[in-house]
Amino acid sequence: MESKLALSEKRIERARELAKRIVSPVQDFIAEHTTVTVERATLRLAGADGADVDGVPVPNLIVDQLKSKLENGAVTYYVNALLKTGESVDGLNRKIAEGMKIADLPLGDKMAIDRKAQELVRSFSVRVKRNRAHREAKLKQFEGRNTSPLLYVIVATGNIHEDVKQAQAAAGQGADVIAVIRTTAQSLLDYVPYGATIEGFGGTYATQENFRIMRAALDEVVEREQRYIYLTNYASGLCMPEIAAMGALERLDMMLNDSMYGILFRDINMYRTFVDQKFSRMINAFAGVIINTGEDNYLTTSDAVEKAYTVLASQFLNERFAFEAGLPAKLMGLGHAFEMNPTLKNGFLFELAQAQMAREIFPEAPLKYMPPTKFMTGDIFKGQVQDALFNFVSKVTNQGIHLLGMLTEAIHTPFMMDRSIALENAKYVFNNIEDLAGEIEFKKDGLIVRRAQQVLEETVAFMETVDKVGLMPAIEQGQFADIKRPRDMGKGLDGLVKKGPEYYNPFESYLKNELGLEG
Amino acid sequence: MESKLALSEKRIERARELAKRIVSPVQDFIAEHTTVTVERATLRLAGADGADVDGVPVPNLIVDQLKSKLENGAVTYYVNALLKTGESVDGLNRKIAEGMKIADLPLGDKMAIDRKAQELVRSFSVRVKRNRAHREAKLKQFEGRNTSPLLYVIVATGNIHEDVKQAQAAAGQGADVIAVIRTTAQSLLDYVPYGATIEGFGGTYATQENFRIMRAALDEVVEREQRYIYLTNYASGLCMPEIAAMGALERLDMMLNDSMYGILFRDINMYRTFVDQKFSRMINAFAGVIINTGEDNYLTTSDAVEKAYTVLASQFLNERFAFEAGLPAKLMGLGHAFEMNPTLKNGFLFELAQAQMAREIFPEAPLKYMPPTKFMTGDIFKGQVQDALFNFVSKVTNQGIHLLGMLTEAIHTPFMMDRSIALENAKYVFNNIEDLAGEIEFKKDGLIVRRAQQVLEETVAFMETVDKVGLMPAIEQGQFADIKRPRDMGKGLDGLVKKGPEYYNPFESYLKNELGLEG
Amino acid sequence: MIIRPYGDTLDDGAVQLSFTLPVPDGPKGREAARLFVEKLGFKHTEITHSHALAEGFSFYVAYGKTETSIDFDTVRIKEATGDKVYSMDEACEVIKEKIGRKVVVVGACTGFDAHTVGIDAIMNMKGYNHHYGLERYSEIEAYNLGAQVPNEKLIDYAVKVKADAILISQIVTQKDVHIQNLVEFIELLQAKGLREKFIVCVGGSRIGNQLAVELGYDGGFGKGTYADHVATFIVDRVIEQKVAR
Amino acid sequence: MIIRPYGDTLDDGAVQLSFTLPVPDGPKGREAARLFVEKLGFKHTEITHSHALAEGFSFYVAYGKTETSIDFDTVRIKEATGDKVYSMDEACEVIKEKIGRKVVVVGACTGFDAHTVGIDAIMNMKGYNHHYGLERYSEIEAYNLGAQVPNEKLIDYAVKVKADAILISQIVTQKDVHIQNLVEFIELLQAKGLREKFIVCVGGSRIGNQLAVELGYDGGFGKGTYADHVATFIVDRVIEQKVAR
Ligand code: B12
Ligand code: B12
Ligand SMILES: Cc1ncc(COP(=O)(O)O)c(C=O)c1O
Ligand SMILES: Cc1ncc(COP(=O)(O)O)c(C=O)c1O
Repeated sequence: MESKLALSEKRIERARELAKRIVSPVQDFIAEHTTVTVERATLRLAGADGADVDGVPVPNLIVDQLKSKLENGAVTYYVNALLKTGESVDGLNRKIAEGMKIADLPLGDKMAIDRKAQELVRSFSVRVKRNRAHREAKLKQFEGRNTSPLLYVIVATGNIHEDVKQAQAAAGQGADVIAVIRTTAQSLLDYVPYGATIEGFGGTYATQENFRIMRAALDEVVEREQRYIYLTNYASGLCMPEIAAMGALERLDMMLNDSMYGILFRDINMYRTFVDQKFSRMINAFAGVIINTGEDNYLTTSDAVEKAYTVLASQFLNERFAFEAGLPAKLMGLGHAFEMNPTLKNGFLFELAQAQMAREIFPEAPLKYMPPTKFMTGDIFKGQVQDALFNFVSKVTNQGIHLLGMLTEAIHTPFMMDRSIALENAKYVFNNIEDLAGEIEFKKDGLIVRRAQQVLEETVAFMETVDKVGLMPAIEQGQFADIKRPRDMGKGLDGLVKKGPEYYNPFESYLKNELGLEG
Repeated sequence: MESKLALSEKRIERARELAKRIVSPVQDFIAEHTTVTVERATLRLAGADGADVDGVPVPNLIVDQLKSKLENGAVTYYVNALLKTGESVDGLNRKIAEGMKIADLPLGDKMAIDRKAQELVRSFSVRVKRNRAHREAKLKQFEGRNTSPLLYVIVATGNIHEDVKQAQAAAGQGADVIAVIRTTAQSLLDYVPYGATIEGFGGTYATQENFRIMRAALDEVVEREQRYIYLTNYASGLCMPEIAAMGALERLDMMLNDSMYGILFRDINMYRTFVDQKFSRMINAFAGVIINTGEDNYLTTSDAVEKAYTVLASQFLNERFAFEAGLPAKLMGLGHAFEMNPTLKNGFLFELAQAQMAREIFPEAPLKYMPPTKFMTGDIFKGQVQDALFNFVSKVTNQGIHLLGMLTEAIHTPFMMDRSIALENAKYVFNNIEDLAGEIEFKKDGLIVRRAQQVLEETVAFMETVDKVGLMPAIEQGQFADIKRPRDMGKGLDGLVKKGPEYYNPFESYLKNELGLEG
Repeated sequence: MIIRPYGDTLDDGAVQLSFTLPVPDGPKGREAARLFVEKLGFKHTEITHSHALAEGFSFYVAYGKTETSIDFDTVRIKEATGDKVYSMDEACEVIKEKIGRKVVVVGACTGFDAHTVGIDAIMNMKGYNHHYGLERYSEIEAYNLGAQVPNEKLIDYAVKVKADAILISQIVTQKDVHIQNLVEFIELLQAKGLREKFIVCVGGSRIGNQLAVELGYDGGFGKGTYADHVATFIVDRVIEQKVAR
Repeated sequence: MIIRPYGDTLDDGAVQLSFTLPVPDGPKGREAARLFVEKLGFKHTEITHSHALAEGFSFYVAYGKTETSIDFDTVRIKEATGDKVYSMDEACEVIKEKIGRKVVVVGACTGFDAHTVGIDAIMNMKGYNHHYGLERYSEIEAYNLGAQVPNEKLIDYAVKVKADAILISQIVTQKDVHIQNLVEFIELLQAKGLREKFIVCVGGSRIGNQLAVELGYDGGFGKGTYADHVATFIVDRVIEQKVAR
């Protein structure tokens, strides 16, 4: 791809170098820690599942029992219990759900535990590799049938069965990606609910059963439409790695997953988030799941012109964090958004500049591009046009994952007809400008080119500052999104655990090995 | 303006040369003829107005009386009657309406007639020059307040008073141009109805009183909005020159006016149309009225891709006919349209190519660009997006007069809210891409550039053929719009009159003189 | 089956509306708009947008939920043609077999209406959307009189060529001008004692079979019609008449 | 004044609608849609568009004309603030003069709602659309507790700082979750015997004064609210209460 913006390669390299420097000390911290949800995620990979009569999930029951023993890693105890009880994984899960305590079982032979654990790793590995192979095979079988950029819509009824109807309808109408939005505030639950759910507000619970139900429903459509349908959820919030684990097991294809979103926008403790994000990303990487990062969130509270550099800086950091977790660029759905004030003169030019800039700086990433949201109003007719221009920019700059703007964005979570209207809008625009990207060039030193260069410069300058103070202090000072988050505050801090000298996690080791990560 | 399309200057010149050659024999024919409506228009310029009890307009009463004497020009008799009766113009009009015959009054002294006629020419000239000066002064006073391209909407309630409300509303919402659509089939009436009217189907009668009412209503808005509002009607159909005359007198600013539309699309006789169009254009030219030509009509029955060349060819011919009538390029609102099938892959690129091509070939003309109509459907949400892309192309190619697409195009003549929605759509797009035209370039030898070059080539080839056979035979053979119109058929032929040796028309002479036309 | 509109949950009754009120924009206008929507039978009404259109006119976008329902099972549709529509070849075959002579059809866009694209789509050789027009049917003799044809003239022509069927197209419907014109045509036909002589069909983007029948026509054809449909209708009717006689 | 929707002629009653029906697309679906629109009280109904959304679901665009009207003169609006809205300076002036101490305001986005932009627009220094927020008012002590604040915690805080007024923001309204949460808040306040202690306001894009009052709040504020509005409301109420005592 030829550059249309004449961005300085040097400055881009500098930004990447800065990202590496900024992220590096955080990696050291991560290496020494685990968290309750990392352990629960590991248990889930090992097979822990189910819930007790109060709905407390088995992985939570185990971790709660372990208390300070958690520093050794939860797997040891789970596998030990398997060996001691002679139960199958399912049997053990049932027992634990019925109240069995496994923390105090005498620990058996380490070698035996490791041997059994490796067995579980293998079956995990087989399952996830099978999922991955299946996805790849279907993508290959139905190559060329997806739209480019991918058309992404959300369903959010709160009821998984209603979601299924709406998702199948949307996929039938041309959607390539279905995201099941989570219920309001699930991100702050320190557990993942169990089973199929039919209640939620503004979204539907992310549960493994719900994943399974939706995956099966979409697989039907895949065959009918002869097109692979990507399923998306949120590996985000207090259970980031667990949801990644569930997604890997149930063949989700994308996950909202950001290295700092939880800290800034959900007031989750930063240590906790940094540790969680890495493990979640290793799982995503292994499972071939595309992550969608949350840079668009900066623009829901800040101005999209003024604070464009925060988006780009965050992309560089997300990229770095992702590389550190073994994610290749082609799985990085780095986020950005079309969120300028619609009354802004030449706003389209600036949006175009920024979208093209993201495209050129991250040429391999399937960029996730968000539609106008905060400047959408109850005027649905105006909204259609805002969405049309967004569709235009996305197509002409070759974005990867295109979240569909809804004409009713300011009113309600999408009706079935809203999604259809949005899909018609996008399909028409995309087809009508199919090859435009290759046809137009930008004037040298014009408004568009200068805007992109300016944002890059501002980003580098910002990252230089962050590098100087360090990432955690910078967050504490409110340098990101004007939100100050002290490192010892925020939700989930009590779930942070320093790894003990005996820490054992064969799943982590397996993943590191598979992903070619040192350590 | 730099060329983005690398169109061959040579080929453009060739097309203009061909247009001149094609039009030239028609001009010879025109010079030797007048028509009933040319004479009635002349009478109107002289002051003839009013109607008899049956609603037959005074100019028609006069011309009907004259019969074969018409070959001498109607003015002689009208002025003679003024002198003979000693009546004022108003007085004489009243008498004629009451049944007075003026054809048989003995003809007085030619010199005296000429002297009196020159007086009438002067008062006509003063009035029209005053109108023109007023328009120019207002445009200057409110310079920079109109949108570019001009936002043009139609009103079409059938009732002039309801039209006024809607026109004022639209102007208040940002419309720059108000066109009062004529009632269905007025174009085929061989007279112009008299007085204010409150009934019409799909449009409102064009009458001088209606013109006056709407002009006054819009002038109010001009002051309130501090923006000049252009008023438009149709100098088209069997009364082409009369409506031009009325428009000149009542300060209309634009007129739908095409050299061949009536022939092809209204089955009006070609001799009649050619003669009429010239006189109507001389009036328009003198009154500073912008003409809007009707090339868009080709595309309501033919395919916009296949037959693009017919549009360009017609533009060249309209341009030539207009030059011959003394119209400067800046008054030529040459027509074209955004009418490709919306399912066409890369349709936007082709529309863009054609719009840019028109812009580059007619750099001074305030091109009139028509919105999608025939591919609009009852899906108003889709329609909004089609209109948005149209708005985009128009702005980015610097069109002159932008007819607003209506989301309800396939349903009804515009509701008040439809117009507002359309204006919001256009204003948003225009402002959002304000300077985009100067920012983008097209790839050399890309789809866009090649498309424009291809249309130009096809046009020249087509015009070569027309030149070979001659314009009238070409029309007879159906070379335009696939419609065959024999020269001795069609409506209004009986209103064609060969000028006698005594033919006298001081208004025509005055106009020719003012416009610098020979003869 | 009782059905209601569906937003995102069965029977939620969700509907979108937009309209203009002849009052100024503002809180009172919005409340008036909301009350109006309620009066139409909506609950949970919400005016999501309003803006001024002119002095004394304002525009509203609304969403509401209604319990108004209809019984889908009782919905009856009366299309001119049933499920079986002949292809061109089939139609010609049937004509040859069962009628044994060419069927004559005259069509026009009548009154002041000049929208010929529709009738051309039905009659011209090249047809529409890959469906050939009647002129291409080997067993049909089709005459297309074009635009703005007076009713009188159309009838005269149909008599002259001994038409089996007359096809009328009406596109302009503002102020119900098409109704006037269509009624006039039938009355004229009756006055001349010719109503029973012809199968008379009307088509247009806002014409339906129901309306056509109400106005005294044999069949009506709306959006999405092809020559196939009207040919099927005519052929079947001609055969019926033969049988009847 | 009796008013009806306006398309292009006074009282024509023209309205645009769109909705989904849980039936397949096709002539029968379209007729069902038309009958549904008629049942809402429309004449001259027309389904201008339909398309399939899924097996058993279809989308309709409709236009219709209704004689349903409302009497504009009887429309009553009950906004929290009347015509007079104090500017920041005026509000502070009035507080100084008539109250003589700082007014204390506590605000939060409650329950699971994390949409802080609205409450921030009202409270933060920088305000919204060139209208400063309450934090900038020299005579107001404003505490913004941010997102997802439990009702209990908000009440405790208000007690602690001796608030005059409590401001609640609710943006997520799906399945009426806001109603539940708002009702719970008032019940909690009543249970604690604190209802009369505070002026309690709620705001949000789908909140109106009417709803708020129905739910037991003192005032409700919707789209387009600025700090000026709620400050005016609070200041006037505090003065009223002083007088009342
Ligand atoms: C093209 C067009 C024109 C062209 C017509 C060219 C021509 N030779 O036909 C021109 C530019 C001349 C024109 C002029 C006018 N038009 Co016009 N025009 C349209 C437009 C854009 C498309 C119509 C079309 O061609 N559709 C495609 C054909 C294939 O569809 P169809 O006609 O519906 O036909 C299908 C079926 O209905 C059916 N059918 C139709 N007839 C018949 C007959 C039989 C027997 C059968 C079996 C079936 C059948 O089969 C066809 C194929 O499926 C529409 C808007 C729109 N997008 O629909 C406005 C529209 C129809 N026009 C309109 C108006 C008002 C006018 C004018 C009166 C405006 C004016 N005041 O100047 C003039 C007057 C013309 C006149 N005297 O009638 C209005 C009508 C409003 C109304 N509901 O009354 C429309 C809806 C635009 C609008 N929103 O204002 N128009
Ligand atoms: C920005 C935004 C977000 C941001 C919020 C960031 C933040 N810190 O606030 C993020 C991305 C986090 C977000 C998340 C979600 N959102 Co959200 N979000 C929006 C969005 C795009 C804009 C809201 C906004 O900022 N408006 C601008 C402010 C200034 O307007 P306002 O809030 O109305 O406030 C004004 C007035 O209402 C009033 N006001 C408001 N509060 C108060 C209080 C008082 C006392 C007073 C006096 C006045 C007042 O004054 C303000 C100024 O005039 C809207 C869509 C839209 N365009 O409206 C969706 C929207 C509100 N979100 C929605 C949903 C469903 C969610 C999620 C639940 C989705 C999910 N499942 O993940 C999550 C959950 C968050 C949660 N736990 O609550 C839905 C709500 C649907 C509904 N009606 O219930 C909307 C409508 C989008 C949609 N169509 O689906 N969202
Ligand atoms: C990375 C990320 N996670 C999660 C969410 C969703 O919000 P919540 O935290 O409420 O699940 C978003 C929304 O934009 C997001 O970008
Ligand atoms: C040049 C011209 N005249 C007239 C008309 C209007 O039609 P009518 O001839 O019915 O007035 C058009 C419509 O497109 C036109 O382009």
